[in-house]
Amino acid sequence: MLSHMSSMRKILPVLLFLAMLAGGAVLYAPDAVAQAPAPEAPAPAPDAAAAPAPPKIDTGDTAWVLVSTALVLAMTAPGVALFYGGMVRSKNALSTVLQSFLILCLISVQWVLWGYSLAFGPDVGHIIGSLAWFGLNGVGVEPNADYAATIPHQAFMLFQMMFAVITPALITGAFAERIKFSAFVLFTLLWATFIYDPLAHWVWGVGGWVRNLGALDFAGGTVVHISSGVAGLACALVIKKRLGLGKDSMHPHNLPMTLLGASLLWFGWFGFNAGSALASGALATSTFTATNTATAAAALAWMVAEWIYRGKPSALGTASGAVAGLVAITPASGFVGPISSIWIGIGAGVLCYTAVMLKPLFGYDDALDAVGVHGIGGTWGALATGLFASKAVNSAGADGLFFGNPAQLGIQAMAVLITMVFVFVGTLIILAIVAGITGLRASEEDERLGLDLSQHDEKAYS
Amino acid sequence: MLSHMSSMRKILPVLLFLAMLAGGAVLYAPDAVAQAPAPEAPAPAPDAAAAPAPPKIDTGDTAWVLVSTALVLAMTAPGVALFYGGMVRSKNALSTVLQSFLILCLISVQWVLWGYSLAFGPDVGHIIGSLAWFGLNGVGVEPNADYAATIPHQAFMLFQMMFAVITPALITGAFAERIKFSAFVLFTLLWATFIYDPLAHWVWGVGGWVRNLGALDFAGGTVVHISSGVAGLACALVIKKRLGLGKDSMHPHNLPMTLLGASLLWFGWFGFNAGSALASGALATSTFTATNTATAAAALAWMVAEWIYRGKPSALGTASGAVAGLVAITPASGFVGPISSIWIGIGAGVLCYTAVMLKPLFGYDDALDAVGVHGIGGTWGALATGLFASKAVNSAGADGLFFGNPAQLGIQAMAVLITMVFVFVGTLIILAIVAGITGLRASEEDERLGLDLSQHDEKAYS
Amino acid sequence: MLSHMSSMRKILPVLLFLAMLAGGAVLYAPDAVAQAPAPEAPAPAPDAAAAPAPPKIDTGDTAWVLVSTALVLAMTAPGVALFYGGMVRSKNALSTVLQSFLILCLISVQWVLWGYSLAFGPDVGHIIGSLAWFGLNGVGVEPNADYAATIPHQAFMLFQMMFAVITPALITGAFAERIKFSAFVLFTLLWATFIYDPLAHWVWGVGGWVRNLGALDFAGGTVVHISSGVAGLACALVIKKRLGLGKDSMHPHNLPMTLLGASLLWFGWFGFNAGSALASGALATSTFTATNTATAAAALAWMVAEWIYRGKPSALGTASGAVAGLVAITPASGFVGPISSIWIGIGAGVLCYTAVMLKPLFGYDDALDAVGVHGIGGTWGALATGLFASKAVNSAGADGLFFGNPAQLGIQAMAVLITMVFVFVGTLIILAIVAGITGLRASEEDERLGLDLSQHDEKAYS
Amino acid sequence: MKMIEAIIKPFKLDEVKDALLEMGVHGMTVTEVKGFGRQKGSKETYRGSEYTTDFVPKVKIEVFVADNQVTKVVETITRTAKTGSVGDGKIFVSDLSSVVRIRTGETGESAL
Amino acid sequence: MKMIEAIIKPFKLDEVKDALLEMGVHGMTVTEVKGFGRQKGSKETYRGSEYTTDFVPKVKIEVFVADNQVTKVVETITRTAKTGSVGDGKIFVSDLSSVVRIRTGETGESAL
Amino acid sequence: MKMIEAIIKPFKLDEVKDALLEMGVHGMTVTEVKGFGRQKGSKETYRGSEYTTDFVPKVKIEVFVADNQVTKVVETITRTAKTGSVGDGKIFVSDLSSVVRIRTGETGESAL
Ligand SMILES: Nc1ncnc2c1ncn2[C@@H]1O[C@H](COP(=O)(O)OP(=O)(O)O)[C@@H](O)[C@H]1O
Ligand SMILES: Nc1ncnc2c1ncn2[C@@H]1O[C@H](COP(=O)(O)OP(=O)(O)O)[C@@H](O)[C@H]1O
Ligand SMILES: Nc1ncnc2c1ncn2[C@@H]1O[C@H](COP(=O)(O)OP(=O)(O)O)[C@@H](O)[C@H]1O
Repeated sequence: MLSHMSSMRKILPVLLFLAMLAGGAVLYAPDAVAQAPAPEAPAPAPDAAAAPAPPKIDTGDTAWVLVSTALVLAMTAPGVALFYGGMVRSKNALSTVLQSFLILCLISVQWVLWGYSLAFGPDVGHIIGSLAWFGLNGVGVEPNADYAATIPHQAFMLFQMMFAVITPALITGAFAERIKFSAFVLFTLLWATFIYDPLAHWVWGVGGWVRNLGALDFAGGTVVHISSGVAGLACALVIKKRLGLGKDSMHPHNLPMTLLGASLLWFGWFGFNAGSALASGALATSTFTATNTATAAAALAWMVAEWIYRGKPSALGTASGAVAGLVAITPASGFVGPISSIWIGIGAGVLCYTAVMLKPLFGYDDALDAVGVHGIGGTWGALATGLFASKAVNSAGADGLFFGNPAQLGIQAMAVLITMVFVFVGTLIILAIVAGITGLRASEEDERLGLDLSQHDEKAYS
Repeated sequence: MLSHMSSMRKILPVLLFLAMLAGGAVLYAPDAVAQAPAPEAPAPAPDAAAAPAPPKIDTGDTAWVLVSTALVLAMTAPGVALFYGGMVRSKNALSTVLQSFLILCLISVQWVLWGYSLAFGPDVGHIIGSLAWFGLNGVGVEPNADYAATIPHQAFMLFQMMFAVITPALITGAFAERIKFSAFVLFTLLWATFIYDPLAHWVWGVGGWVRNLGALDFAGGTVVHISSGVAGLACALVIKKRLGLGKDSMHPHNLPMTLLGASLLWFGWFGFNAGSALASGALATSTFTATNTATAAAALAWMVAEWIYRGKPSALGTASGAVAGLVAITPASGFVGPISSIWIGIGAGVLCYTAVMLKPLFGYDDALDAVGVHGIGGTWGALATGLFASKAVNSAGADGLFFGNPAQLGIQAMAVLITMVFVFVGTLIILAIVAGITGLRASEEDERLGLDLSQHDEKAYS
Repeated sequence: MLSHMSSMRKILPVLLFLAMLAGGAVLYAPDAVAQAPAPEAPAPAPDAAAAPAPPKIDTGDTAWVLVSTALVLAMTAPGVALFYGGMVRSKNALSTVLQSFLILCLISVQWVLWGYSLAFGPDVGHIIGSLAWFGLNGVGVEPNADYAATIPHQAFMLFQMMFAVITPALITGAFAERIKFSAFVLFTLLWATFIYDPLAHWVWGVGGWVRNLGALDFAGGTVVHISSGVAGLACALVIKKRLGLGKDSMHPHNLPMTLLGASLLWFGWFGFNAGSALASGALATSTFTATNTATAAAALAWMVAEWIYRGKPSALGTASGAVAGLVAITPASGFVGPISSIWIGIGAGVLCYTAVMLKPLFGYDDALDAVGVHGIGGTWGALATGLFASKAVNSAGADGLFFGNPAQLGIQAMAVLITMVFVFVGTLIILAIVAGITGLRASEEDERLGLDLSQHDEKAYS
Repeated sequence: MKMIEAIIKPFKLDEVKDALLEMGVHGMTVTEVKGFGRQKGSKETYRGSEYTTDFVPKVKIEVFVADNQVTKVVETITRTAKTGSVGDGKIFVSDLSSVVRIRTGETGESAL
Repeated sequence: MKMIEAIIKPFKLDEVKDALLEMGVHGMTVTEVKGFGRQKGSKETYRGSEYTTDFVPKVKIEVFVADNQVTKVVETITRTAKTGSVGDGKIFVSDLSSVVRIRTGETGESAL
Repeated sequence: MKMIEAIIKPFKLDEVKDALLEMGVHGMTVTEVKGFGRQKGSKETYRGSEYTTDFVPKVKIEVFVADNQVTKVVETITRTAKTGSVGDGKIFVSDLSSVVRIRTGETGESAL
């Protein structure tokens, strides 16, 4: 079959397409120039404080951030819910969809009560926010210039809420098809409170110590993707493999559902990245361009890699590549130009495809590849930001190695490392606690029967 | 099984979560304070006239309302279409989806021709709008300060259109799986014209008599939800039970589809509620916060109630809870703070779950729980507005009982009662007329065969 | 059965509804008046240059265009992907969905590298854009007054990108279920580069020769719909019929999926049409009204035509009618009022239904009716623009025949003809080239097995 | 003992099942099958193009009974499954040499 | 009369059906089954991890015919269902004691 | 030769299949069926309203074997498919007059 496929005529379009990407190379230099400085562009979240804007609500900015908030919500449910839901076996389809949906419910309440306060509330020793904003006490509708000067404070809170929601949802891909429901609920609440909230404070909160290191993370590559990927790894290692892995078919039960999910992720990610400009205008636009370009390039790269290696390109591969690209461009999106985005995308597609293919060697069962896509893709993205970032694109950012500032790469690597260590260790501890209270895995009988029936007494399809 | 589940360790997360919500209690008082007055915030529809704004189109406000309009459209199709479509048996899946889709088509034309004029046109005796705006005659693009001062008049018309569209769509849940198609079309046209349009005029139209009573209904709790719920009850009573109810399995044929629908409802509801601010800014933002918070709390409340009572939490229950929360917060969303929203949500989840569980006792077949969710949830929401509304959140609103103004609760109850009586009686009359012209129910043979094949000669899946 | 259905009582609602539409007639004249001139409204793309606006970024306009861009992306994936995906047999479901998804990836990169430059770059002999903007070189975030004065140039580029993406996706409906994957990839790249990009330049690019003819095409009736329809015809003729056509059942495997796709198309089309105002305000709003109204009318018209002719209305028919309406109103949306929109919609529904029903007579296998819906609907829309356009609605536009300017109809017809000839011939040439390199059709064995397994070694459902 | 295999129209299943229950048959096994016979599949049109399906959906009922019950069972099925139109189906009877009830290991008629 | 049960490769169904029609068989009943035999399920890999499926999709054709037709039918199926590769399937023949056509109540060969 | 038809609980399929393999059965054909018998469908409640399903999902295994293998096969199935609770299913044995392997045309036991 492979020999067949790779016969010259068949593979031609692939080469043609590689040529197309190669085209990008020539264009390397222009990139910086292509992007005129955008002084009027509001700075990205981390540096918002710097931007000297009068705390007057702008209707256009607010409309954009509210829409972005809705878009990011749609990334979790139905986005991740369907992307993952389609990849499991039908006996676990409903429980998988429910996990994402339920996380949206749990964290929405957790965030309003104490999550937002811990993450963005008045700093305590550069480590955590105080509980002064418990229950959104004092978080009103007038702008908070520390975070976003032209939109209501609550709009910023809502936008950040959706990030806190999607992160644990991404982890569910690692322990899919075997976790006990009660354990899942408990794990989510603890992880969000003791891992996500502090981490978000370190990186984005006023006074957060990682933020002070000067690491660039436009829309959450470390906080959201590396953290969910690493947490997923810890879960996969502790919770062990699904029964019958390597013996029974674990094929996705509904791939159109997965592609629908991937499309919605792409759609919603514009809110995730371009919305992180926290204003409508130049920066949101260049971020939008970078996001879309890297995603497309990554999907194509994964597809081509698969075409060459496996003999046939697959739909699941193309969709996974797109998600890998979205993940990788996230931290860089506000700081890089279109051509850089293509390279970041290609890197993401190839690296993540390789990671997923090598997974069996490491022997952990990252069921839906949360580690391979978010962990690897997120890490590549964070480092790539240190390579491709350019002040010509975002004056409020910094230059990367390719733009004459090698130091940035070091800072990025540092931020990655800090995140990985903290999250990995922290997640292991939380898993131990949960194991002690509810136990982690569904019983063998329940797992065989499927989580839909065993945990919820429901069937996805009748 | 139940005994199993309720074993201490298993139930712990539930308790933990209850504690979490309880956390809200302490915070009761702060809520009002948490919300700084928002004078610059445009008032909600009912009081827009009051707002002294120069009739100049604001690009941000217009963008927000147009986006909101699209979002509310998405609530009906694909939102309600899939939410309901997944809950029926596969032999009725397509016809159920089509009902929502077709209502979007029917009412879009009806609204442009005479619906909008009847509902919002020049008042005639506080009862109905004149036909002066038939065919949108005189409804142009310059703002109409009576309804929204900073957006084109047609933008307001479009936004309202989507409300007129979704209301009859919600009713379809009550007569699902057994109504004759021709009867459905006729019923929809008559109901929209003779029930919805007048009711909308009473509550929102300039000069409408209910509006003049001072009842608070930010985004349509009475007009949309109570009315669809009560109409659903009338339909369920008149059209009778589905064949085989209590004997054959009536299990949902595709629950992931239902969860997709629920997620899209949540997504679109931000347009429904926050869009009702008819401007982008402070009010839209606080409405957004209230909407998301109440929805999440309601979903969790329903899930927990089910976990305790049924022994296992279900996906359908969690999704239904979310919808119940969205329904309940609708009238209150523009007037309450986050903590109040949590309480409104918890109330909605518990009340609607109870209603749905007790349904069999009353013996009517509200197939997809339009009554239990929209009727009960809407009523609770309207009354809760009279409890939790606070001028500190929206100066253009009023204080509720908990904020020292018990009178408001009475006014709310009055509005609820008026709506219920008018809609129930009116719907019965319309059903009688339709019965006389086309008959209401599909033949027994057609019902057994399924509405997809019998009414449309189509199969949902091949 | 037909006799049954057409029995007086059953058909009554149909008549009632016809009466409802008839109501529109009376209102013919008012339409123009209904629409107050909108001088402050930014002109549509083609004439943007004319609008004397200071090149300052407007946050509301930018928010609207970015959102519209996301909406148009959603039209292709998941919109078209599901609309078409549900219509094929399950053995081809995944490959069909993948085609749309992959086109999004391919063109996103192609557009950034050379597509945008060819289409909108500095004019070369009124025929094509130069490669000066290769890799977005010089396409930055400051507004380009030639195309849109109040949003970043890249925002315009992104918005146009999504049009370049969806056009080839629409074509896939014509060669569905039988094309070879490698051929599909190659065809898409060549067609986008050698047909779409030049055509877009002719019609929209500064200096484009068709644009200079004064043809009205608000949102792409010729460039997107006629071109995809005609290209589809060429493909269907060259690639020949699917095996077993007329013998085996070719019924859609998942119609709820198709209705979901149609709903998302409707939802996204607001970005497509109203977004083409390239600003948020009066013009975007009137365009939104026209779009929604025509779509609903077309869906109803198709449904009624089917009800009368076939005896039963179908879900697929209603959805197809909606898409036909969206297609037809596209070029007219910015120039016509609500009543005109109803007539355009009715025309679209009836014409496209007829075209689809007569298809077998012509003997080509336009599998999913790309020709019948986009070709016929697009042509009707382009001509209808010449009939119903009114300066009273858009001062930057022109009057149509019904508003006293018969000449416009001629210009429209000319533009249609030019597009048809160029696209048809060009597509034939490209097909010949592709045939020579990769071959066009999957082998008979592969086609029988289904493209999912044969081209991708995947199954849509397991 | 005998094995009775009846191929009937799907919508008749419940009726037949209830009737068999009535007359004291304790069990049966049902399979969804596609039938081909005098009754041709419907001539369907889709988007203008026409086609006929050769196979018709049917349901196969297998009942294993003691010899003395055969005539009664056959008669019952014939009566309840009949609509009088082509495609009502057929009943086939063949011999059965032995039966075992897995749960108890019983054999012979008592295992039915 | 005899009952002929053939288990064949799914994609051969149409061919076999047409051939049987040719030779004058008026009816048959088809069931989708999973087969297990010498032909093993394919060794598949998904996301790097490998596994083999034991069962192969097959189609079961049941034809009830008069004794004198048996050899001809068996021969026809053998010819048309054959690909020569492992997994072509088998044909099993057993006795049938009686037949009834539900619609008419006819019994014996005329009921076939 | 004999035809052995066993109706068992679905989740027992793998176990039974492996056991038969063990003892040297080279092939079998499996069909998903709905069973009706002493074991009644579960009493389910949905949204407050209750109902019972008559049919229970079962799996039918068909094995064709040489006469001398019958007892061993029946014994094996009985042992492995047994859970002891109602609904374990039944095993039916009947005669087989002839067999053909389509691929080779072999007949008789060697074709099994
Ligand atoms: N010779 C046969 N062998 C196996 N099955 C048959 C045979 N003849 C008919 N059947 C089954 O019986 C069903 C009904 O037979 P058909 O000829 O269509 O109508 P009728 O039962 O009225 O004669 C067919 O669909 C097929 O499943
Ligand atoms: N002993 C048997 N009993 C029942 N079915 C069998 C038996 N042997 C084979 N089969 C059926 O025949 C099919 C083909 O047999 P297999 O051994 O795979 O190839 P071949 O027919 O070439 O010998 C199997 O998939 C199975 O469905
Ligand atoms: N007389 C029968 N004819 C055909 N199938 C039967 C018969 N009796 C039982 N079965 C099948 O065996 C299955 C199990 O039988 P059941 O009576 O439920 O339990 P048990 O096998 O323990 O007696 C039934 O679901 C049905 O499929």
